[in-house]
Amino acid sequence: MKESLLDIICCPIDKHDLELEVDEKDGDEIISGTLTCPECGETYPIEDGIPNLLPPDMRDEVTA
Amino acid sequence: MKESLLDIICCPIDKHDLELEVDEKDGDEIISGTLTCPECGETYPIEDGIPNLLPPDMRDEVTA
Amino acid sequence: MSVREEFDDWATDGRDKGMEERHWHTAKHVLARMPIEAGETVLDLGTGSGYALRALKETKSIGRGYGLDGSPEMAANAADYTDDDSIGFLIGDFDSLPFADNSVDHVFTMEAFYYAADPAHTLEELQRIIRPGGAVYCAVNYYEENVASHSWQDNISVAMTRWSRDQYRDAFREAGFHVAEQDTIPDLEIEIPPESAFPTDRWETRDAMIDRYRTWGTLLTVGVVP
Amino acid sequence: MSVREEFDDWATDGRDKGMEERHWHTAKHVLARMPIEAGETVLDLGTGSGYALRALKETKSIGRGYGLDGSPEMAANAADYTDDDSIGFLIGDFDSLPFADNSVDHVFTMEAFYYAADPAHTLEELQRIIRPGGAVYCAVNYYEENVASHSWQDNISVAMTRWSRDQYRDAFREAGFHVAEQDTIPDLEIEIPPESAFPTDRWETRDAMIDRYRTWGTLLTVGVVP
Ligand SMILES: Nc1ncnc2c1ncn2[C@@H]1O[C@H](CSCC[C@H](N)C(=O)O)[C@@H](O)[C@H]1O
Ligand SMILES: Nc1ncnc2c1ncn2[C@@H]1O[C@H](CSCC[C@H](N)C(=O)O)[C@@H](O)[C@H]1O
Repeated sequence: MKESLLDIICCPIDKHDLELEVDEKDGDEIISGTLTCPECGETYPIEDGIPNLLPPDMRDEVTA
Repeated sequence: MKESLLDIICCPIDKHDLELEVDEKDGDEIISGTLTCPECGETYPIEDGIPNLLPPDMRDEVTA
Repeated sequence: MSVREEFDDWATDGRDKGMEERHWHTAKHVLARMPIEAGETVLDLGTGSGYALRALKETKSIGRGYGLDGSPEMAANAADYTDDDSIGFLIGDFDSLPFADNSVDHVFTMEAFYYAADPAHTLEELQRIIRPGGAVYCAVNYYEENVASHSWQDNISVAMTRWSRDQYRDAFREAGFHVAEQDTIPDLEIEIPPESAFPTDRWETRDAMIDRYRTWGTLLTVGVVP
Repeated sequence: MSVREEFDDWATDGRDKGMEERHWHTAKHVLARMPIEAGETVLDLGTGSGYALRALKETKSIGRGYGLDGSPEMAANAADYTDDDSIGFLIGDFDSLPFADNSVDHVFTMEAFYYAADPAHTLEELQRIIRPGGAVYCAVNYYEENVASHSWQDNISVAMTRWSRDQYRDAFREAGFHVAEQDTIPDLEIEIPPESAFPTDRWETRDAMIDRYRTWGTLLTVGVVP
C-alpha cells in the first residue's frame, strides 16, 4: 500500500483514524507493517503490501 | 385540461398560483377559460382544452 | 423565426410522428432507466407528439404526466393522440416554466433541451420545480462529440446550443444538480445499408453513418436534485 | 464457510479471471455511465480481479482507485495484475467498511453486493463514506426477476440476499440515497447456440438462456448521496 491510503482508511470498528508503523518498504510501497487504532487499540497487519482491515473476529476465523 | 393541473401550474413570470375561470366544460375537461395571476394581473387563455402559459410577449409574437 | 413558427410547421406537416418513430429507438431505453414510482408526476419538456408520457403511463403507471411544448400545434396534436385522463398538455416556454416549486417528481426531455434560449436558466428552472431526490433525464442527439449533428443548425431557424459532454455535466452542476449518470445510447435499430449504397443523399460514407448512430447516438445526462 | 474460505478458493483456481471475462460484457457499460471526473477517488466493492479499477484509470483518469475484498487471495491476485501506482487493494468486509466519512467520490460494485451479511447496513456504510453528490453503481445478476439465477445459492456456501428491483430501490432509499436510475443491462456478447444445441449442460431450453442473458442480464441500481 501507499502512504496516501491513510487519508481515507479508518478502523473498521470505531471509524477512528489509524496510525501506521512500517516494517518494510520498497520505494513508495509499504510492504509490511501495522496499522493501529489509537481509540480502541486494535491492530491491523499489512502483509505483501496489502492491509488487512477485516474486523479482528473475521480475520481470525480461519487459521492460515 | 383537468382542474387538477392547477395544483402544479403557476404564473410563468412571477410563479404565483393562478386562478381559474371556466367558460366551457366537457365532463371533467375544461375546454376553454382563463387563468389569471392575482399577483401581476396577467391572464392566460385555455383554448381547445390546452392552457397557453407562454409569457405574454411570446404568446403575442405571431398573429394567429 | 420563433419556436412557435418553426415547430408549428413541423407539427402540421407530420414531423411530430416522424420524430416519435425515430427517437423511440433510443428514448425507450432512456425512459426504462428512470427511477419512477407508480403514482408519480412526470413532466416531458418539449413533448412533441407526447409519446414519452403515453409510454410511461403504460410501463411505470405514472400518476400524472404533463407535456409542455412551445408550439401550440404540437400540443394540439399530442392531446389528440391520447384520451388518457392522467395525461395533459400545455403550451409554455423552456425559459419561464409555469410550474410551482417542487411540483414534479421527474422530468424527461428528448431532442428538445438545446432549443432553450438560455439553457443554463432552463436548468435552474428545472432544479426549482423538481422535488428533492427527483431526476431530470436529458437526452440530446445534437452535441459537440456527435460531429454529424453539427450541420443541423443550418436547416433550423431557432438558435441551438451545442455543448460537449463535459459542458453538460458542468452546467447541470452549476444549476445545483448532482450528476448521477452520463451515457451515449446507440441507435441499434436504424438500418445501415451495405457499403455499396454509399454515398447516399445524407451520408458520404458508411463509416460516417455508423459513427452518427452506433457510436455517438444520443447523449444522456441525468441530474438529481439534492 | 466464510467469505474468505469460499472466495480464496475461487481466486486460487482462477475463477477471478473467468468472472472478469464474463462480467466485462456488462460491466463496461455500467462503468461508462458513471459520472466520474478526472482525479476522483473510486472504491470497487468486492473487487475480484480488480478489472474495474484498471478500466476506470484508463478511460476516466481516476486519481485513485481502491479495491476492497474479503478474500486475501482475491486481493493478492488483483494487486498482481497491475503495477499502477494509483490503484491499491485492501482486505475488508462489506459490513464494517474501513473508510472515513465522505472519503470516496463514487463506488462501483459488480456481482458482489448480495454476499453482504447485512446488505441494508452495507448501504448505510456506503452512504456514510461517499461524499454528497457521489454515486454508488450497484450491479447484480442474482436478483428476484432473474429466475435463472435463483439456483446459484445451491453452489455457494455464503448466504446470498435475493432482492427484487423494487426491494433494491426501497433499500437504497431507506439508507438515505436518492435512487437516480435502475436498469437491466443485457449481455449481448455471450454466444447463444442454435436451437439444436439445447438442452445443454446448463440450459433446458434456448428460451431460458435468452431470458437469463438478453432479457434480464444485470440489474443496475444507482444511488446518489443527497
Ligand atoms: N423554447 C422552447 N420552449 C418550449 N418548447 C420548445 C422550445 N424549443 C423547442 N421546443 C419544442 O421542443 C420539441 C423538439 S422536437 C422533439 C419532440 C419529442 N421530445 C421527441 O422526442 O420526438 C418541439 O416540439 C418544439 O416545439
Ligand atoms: N462480505 C464480503 N466482504 C468483502 N468482500 C466480499 C464479501 N462477500 C463477497 N466478497 C467478494 O466479492 C467478490 C464477488 S465475485 C465478483 C468480483 C468482481 N467484482 C467481478 O465483477 O468479477 C469476491 O471477490 C468475494 O471475495
